[in-house]
Amino acid sequence: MIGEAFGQLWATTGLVGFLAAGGWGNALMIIVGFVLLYLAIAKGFEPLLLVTIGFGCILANIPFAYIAGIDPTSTHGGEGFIKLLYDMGIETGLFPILIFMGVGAMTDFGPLIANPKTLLLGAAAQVGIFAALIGALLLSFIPGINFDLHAAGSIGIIGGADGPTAIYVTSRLAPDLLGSIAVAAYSYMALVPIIQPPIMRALTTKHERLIKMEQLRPVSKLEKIIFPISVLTVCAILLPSATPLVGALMFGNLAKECGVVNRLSDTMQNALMNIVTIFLGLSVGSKMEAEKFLNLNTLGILALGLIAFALGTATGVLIAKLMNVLDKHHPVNPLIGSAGVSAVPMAARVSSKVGQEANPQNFLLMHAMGPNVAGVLGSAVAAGVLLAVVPYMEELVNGVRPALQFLG
Amino acid sequence: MIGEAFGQLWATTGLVGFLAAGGWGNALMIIVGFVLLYLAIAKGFEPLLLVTIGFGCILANIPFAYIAGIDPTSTHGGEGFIKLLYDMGIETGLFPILIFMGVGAMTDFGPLIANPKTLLLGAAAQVGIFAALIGALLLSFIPGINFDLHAAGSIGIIGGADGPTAIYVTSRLAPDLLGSIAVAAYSYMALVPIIQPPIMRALTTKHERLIKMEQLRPVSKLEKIIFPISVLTVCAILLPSATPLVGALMFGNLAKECGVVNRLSDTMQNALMNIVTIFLGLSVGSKMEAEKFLNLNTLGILALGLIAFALGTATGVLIAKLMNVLDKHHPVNPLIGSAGVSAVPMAARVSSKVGQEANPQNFLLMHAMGPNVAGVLGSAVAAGVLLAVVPYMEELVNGVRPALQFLG
Amino acid sequence: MIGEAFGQLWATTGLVGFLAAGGWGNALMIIVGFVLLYLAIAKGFEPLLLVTIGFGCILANIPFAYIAGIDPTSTHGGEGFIKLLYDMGIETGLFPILIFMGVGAMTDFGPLIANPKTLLLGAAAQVGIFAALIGALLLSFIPGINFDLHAAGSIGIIGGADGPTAIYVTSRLAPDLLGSIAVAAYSYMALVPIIQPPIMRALTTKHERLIKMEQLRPVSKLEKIIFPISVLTVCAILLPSATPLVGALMFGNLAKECGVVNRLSDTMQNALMNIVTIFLGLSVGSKMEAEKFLNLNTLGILALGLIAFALGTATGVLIAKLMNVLDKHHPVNPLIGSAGVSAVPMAARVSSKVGQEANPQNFLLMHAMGPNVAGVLGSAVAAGVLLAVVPYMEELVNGVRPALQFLG
Amino acid sequence: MLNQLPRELLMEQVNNGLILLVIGMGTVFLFLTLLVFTTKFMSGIITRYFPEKISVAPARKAPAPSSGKAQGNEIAAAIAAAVARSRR
Amino acid sequence: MLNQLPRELLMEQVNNGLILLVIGMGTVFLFLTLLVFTTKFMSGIITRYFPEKISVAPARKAPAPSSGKAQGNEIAAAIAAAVARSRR
Amino acid sequence: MLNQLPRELLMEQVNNGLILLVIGMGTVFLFLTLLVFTTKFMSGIITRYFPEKISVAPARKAPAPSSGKAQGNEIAAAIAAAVARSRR
Ligand code: NA
Ligand code: NA
Ligand code: NA
Repeated sequence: MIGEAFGQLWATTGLVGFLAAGGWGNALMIIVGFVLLYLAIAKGFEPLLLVTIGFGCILANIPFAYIAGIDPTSTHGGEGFIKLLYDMGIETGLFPILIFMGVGAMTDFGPLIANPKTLLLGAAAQVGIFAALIGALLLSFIPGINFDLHAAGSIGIIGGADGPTAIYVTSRLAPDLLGSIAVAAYSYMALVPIIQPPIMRALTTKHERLIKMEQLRPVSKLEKIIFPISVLTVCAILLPSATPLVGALMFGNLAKECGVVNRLSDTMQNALMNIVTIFLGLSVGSKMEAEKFLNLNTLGILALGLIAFALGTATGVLIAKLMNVLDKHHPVNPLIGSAGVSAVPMAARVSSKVGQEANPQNFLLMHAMGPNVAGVLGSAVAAGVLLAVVPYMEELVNGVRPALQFLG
Repeated sequence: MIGEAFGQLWATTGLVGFLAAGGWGNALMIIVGFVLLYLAIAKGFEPLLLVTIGFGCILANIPFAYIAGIDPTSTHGGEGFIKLLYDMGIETGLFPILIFMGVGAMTDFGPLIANPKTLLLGAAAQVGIFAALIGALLLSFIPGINFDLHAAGSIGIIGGADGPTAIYVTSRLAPDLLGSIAVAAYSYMALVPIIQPPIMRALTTKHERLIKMEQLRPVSKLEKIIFPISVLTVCAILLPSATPLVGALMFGNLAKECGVVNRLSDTMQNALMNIVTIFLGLSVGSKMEAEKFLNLNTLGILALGLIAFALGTATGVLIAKLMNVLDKHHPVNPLIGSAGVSAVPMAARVSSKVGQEANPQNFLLMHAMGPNVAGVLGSAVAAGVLLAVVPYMEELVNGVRPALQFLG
Repeated sequence: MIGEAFGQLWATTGLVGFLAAGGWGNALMIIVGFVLLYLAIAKGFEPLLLVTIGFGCILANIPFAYIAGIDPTSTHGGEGFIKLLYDMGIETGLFPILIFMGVGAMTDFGPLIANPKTLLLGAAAQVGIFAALIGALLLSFIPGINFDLHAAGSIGIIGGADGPTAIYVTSRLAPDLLGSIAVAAYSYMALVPIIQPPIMRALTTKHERLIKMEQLRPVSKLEKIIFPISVLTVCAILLPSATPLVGALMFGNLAKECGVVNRLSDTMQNALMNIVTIFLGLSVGSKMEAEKFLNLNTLGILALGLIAFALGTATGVLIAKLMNVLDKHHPVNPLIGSAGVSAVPMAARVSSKVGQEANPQNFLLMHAMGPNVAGVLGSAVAAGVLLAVVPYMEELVNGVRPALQFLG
Repeated sequence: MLNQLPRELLMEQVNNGLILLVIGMGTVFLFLTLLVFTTKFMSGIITRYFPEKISVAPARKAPAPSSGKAQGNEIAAAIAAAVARSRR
Repeated sequence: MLNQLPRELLMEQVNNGLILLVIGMGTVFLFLTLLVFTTKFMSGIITRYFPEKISVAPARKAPAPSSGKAQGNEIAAAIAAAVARSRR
Repeated sequence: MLNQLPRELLMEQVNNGLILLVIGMGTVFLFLTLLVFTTKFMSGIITRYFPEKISVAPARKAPAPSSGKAQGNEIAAAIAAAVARSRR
């Protein structure tokens, strides 16, 4: 009897689990989790998200622990705690929305209001989204890579360079890809200082990089209060499917700027945002389960994400150059175009840094913040289009997406 | 094909939605939302609640966004984020309870303990609740206005001048009226400095307004610790239906006064209260959907709420005068009677301000805090009676209330 | 008619409830709740938990209030707010896990890393768990006391002297005993300064109590970062059933030590932990309902909990003495062995205090922190074994446990 | 177009409303009057048998949500005092 | 071993993707261009008719999550200044 | 009146309890002994190959929940020091 009980305990050790069929995959994913922790802690790559995602990945891949699943031997419930968090906030889409409130409460739209035409740079950089989308559909011609339109839309949104938007769209369109898409999105956001500069240098002349921009005019408190309201109004009229994201962002921003609910905007930025970040990171990481992560699709996603970032960067720079051709009175340093991909505030800092390589006295940071926050809006708009059109174009059959249907 | 897709996108724009049948109602409610934001931000009317309620109203009325509803085209879930928040905290009654904990942790019952007879002023002011209740039932004789007993009880509670109590009772008795009742409650609480002074002046003589009250005795720490426990005990013995509200209030207050769980009372007052305020405000605002808000009932609610406030103010003042007749040794300035309506701490400030108009050296603020917090207790007790008796008096048929049944 | 309505109100007063059949039990439990409040506030016994548990107990025992139950007269929902909190976080196991994150973010494993062999003291003290488990099974031979293996495991875990672990295990194995077990666990943790010293003095000589330990070596930041990861790895390989608890603890600790996500570790320690403590305390207290609490079983649990604490203390001290016999070069003061029961940081302080009675210049606190935090790990491991083996040994019949089945 | 509840229902409702007024205000006054006495009783017992170190009643008026700020001010006051002393 | 979606589906998907590119970028540009005009319009109205006390635009750059810290620093600066003054 | 579980069940339970004692304490000791070795191994590797800037071990003892307070104290200390210096 004691032998039986010991055998039972032994049969549920992780050692047995890792050596069982498919167990090597879990072990490999745990190592991937460790790598994410290493990148976050030692290299400082987006630590708030990669520490939590990495840890979630590790916990979700421990055999027989069912932390992100349901314990089959349990008699009542038996849902692991990360599964509870996932169902509470990712399945429902609540967590990315709450993060967006906090982002709104931390964002200063002043530079954008002072120079509204930089909004167009934030629009241009979204080309990366749709290019990656088409790229995903083309990759699907390769055997072993299978993306339907839902998946392709989710992959494209990596090019939005905006974590909560990517998670929100993916949780709506292709939740099974959430792990790889979120990791790609946050990894590339962390890699922006490496990815962007060569592209920016290749597409600009030394002369262009030296362009000094006019100082930004001061923006009044009233303008900052009206701005979120006017953005929300335009969004409500044009694209309701983007209003959950844009509305949350503008709610946070209005709470910050209006000056009468500081205790709420403070909580959105701190306690609430931190709690949601912990829950969201663990939940997203838990989608890096071996079975769903270790396949050719993931490689495709990583490659396409990189392409999306690079293309968005390039388009942003090129449109800035075009703006200089069309309007010679208000010169724009094309280096700030790359900040239109979002990746706030990293991309704006990169613009500034590359600009100072050319002329250390040229301070582009504030100018780049305009396209940078415009990029967040642009991504949210692109997300709205995807959410409105993709389910209409490609209807689910029996509630299952084509790629999963045909291959099931 | 591209035309079809574009048509699909066009058909779900807000523009089309606003121009469709009933769309004007949504547009109108969005404007109401903007007015609430204006009142909160520019006029400083209860900003913590009116900013969040106003924004919730706007988001809930955007066509095809389904932020406070269920997206009918969605294949899985499809609940908007405000609907999630509503179901989580208003439907269940959890949010107002948590707010009450925070209120308890912020309330000092010291002035009340020092002068317990001011509790009676807090009792007197609840007449407004029941008067408005009867008023609502009488208004129902007018065609187009239809309030059953559940609705009338919820409307009456506006006169309690206490937001969480009003929301708690309404969410239990008549959730379809939540939007208009919450807006009326918070609006009138903000308007207390305008509504109360004329009534207070009309009902008092110059001589009475000059009455100086004895200085409040110091209250020991032990008394402040025992007080919440004794209130809870009385409530448990007399009126269990009021214990969720009174219990939460006293839990917060005990946490504050006992001095050994400061980190908990701090969180109740700040992080937890702020998070719940954000969620509650958005949820309540989302009940201002055009279909349910734009009717004669809402006008009736606004009128009755005003009557309730005015009557409560008057009764508080009159009972204070009566107390002076009965007990001449401990004079009470009748101006503090109006603070019995609750509306903490605005009503107490109004008492103080009107008193200083008569004599700038007469500081009534602390004396008015007694009836002010007593008013919170009084409203909670009245709420308990309504919650216990109304469902018994008027039973639902097939789970539907009479007014909805007959008119359905 | 008014008489009828008044009768209805009267029939639901607490007075009637307390005087009805079984009502004396509720009254008695409310008094128990007051006693817990008294111990927490006046005596300073674990106030964060005993204030909330005590208040939860009071609220749950108010007749006709249904704060921790479902109102049978309600037409929709009708769940009391503490029932909502219980279902949200105790039923699912989420709250103790979140508390463990916060504990991890507050724990310094430095002293343990500096002197790893103190881990064995944390192991030794877990004997109390299994001794109490067997004691519970033996007590069941007494008529009127009935513990099955699930109950016995939950009772044993009181000896782990770790609140969240006790709550987590009990909520999984024997949720009906949650109230008495949590109260016993926290009460004895508060009583550690009274329970432990006599045992420690009885088992050590004056000479042993005077032993001075070598100063702890400094521990590098990198060691502190790697430690949580290595503990998690060992746990994943050996005992997956303990990974929810150990994983949450190590997640919190890594967040603290890695230094790049300070805002998250700060939130885990403060806002999140405080919110969860409030919810958890109220929920646990609500399980002290008269029907389930007032029986011989509860007396048995209280007695066994005390035995478990005493035995764990003794074994910790004895193993420390054994270590001195085996390794004479690195003397260990056996007084730090008692800290292995967990009860962080109280037990470590007791070690230090008893040591200073013998020699006021002998500072044992830091040395005792090693076994103290090791005890937390040891309890979590013991919990993992119970969770893995007990349900296998004793399968539920029709989803009901034997003790409830046979006696039903 | 404008709907109306049946007249008997309306009459019965008003009747119920009046009952609620009586019962409600009765309970409110009963409850708070009882509270007056329990509070006086409690204060009497405490001031007689447990006359603790008394603190001034209206110490903490309004809640200070931005406690950080308040604390900063206290510190600023401390600085002012310290500097003033050091000048002498 | 390597699965594959049917070819017609793949072709249709690419076609849909191209449509999405056109519609998507069109909407993004339309939306943000509209926003350029509304923002300019708003700023024009406000600076003309409501010329408030103007604050310098890029005042609050990055959010300061650890406001306690920042506050501490301000206080430290205040101390330095006060002490410096007191020394004279 | 006092219920009782069947005797065989009780006996079997005690038997199971003894098994749990053996397996449980065995696992606890195995686990923590393993941890002793991995920790020593880790520390050995780190102190040999990654001898970072070492910080004193028991620096942060108890958690400081009211960090604002602590910070205030540090500032107070800073004031004291500054004032002391300025007096000289
Ligand atoms: Na973007
Ligand atoms: Na009131
Ligand atoms: Na322990």
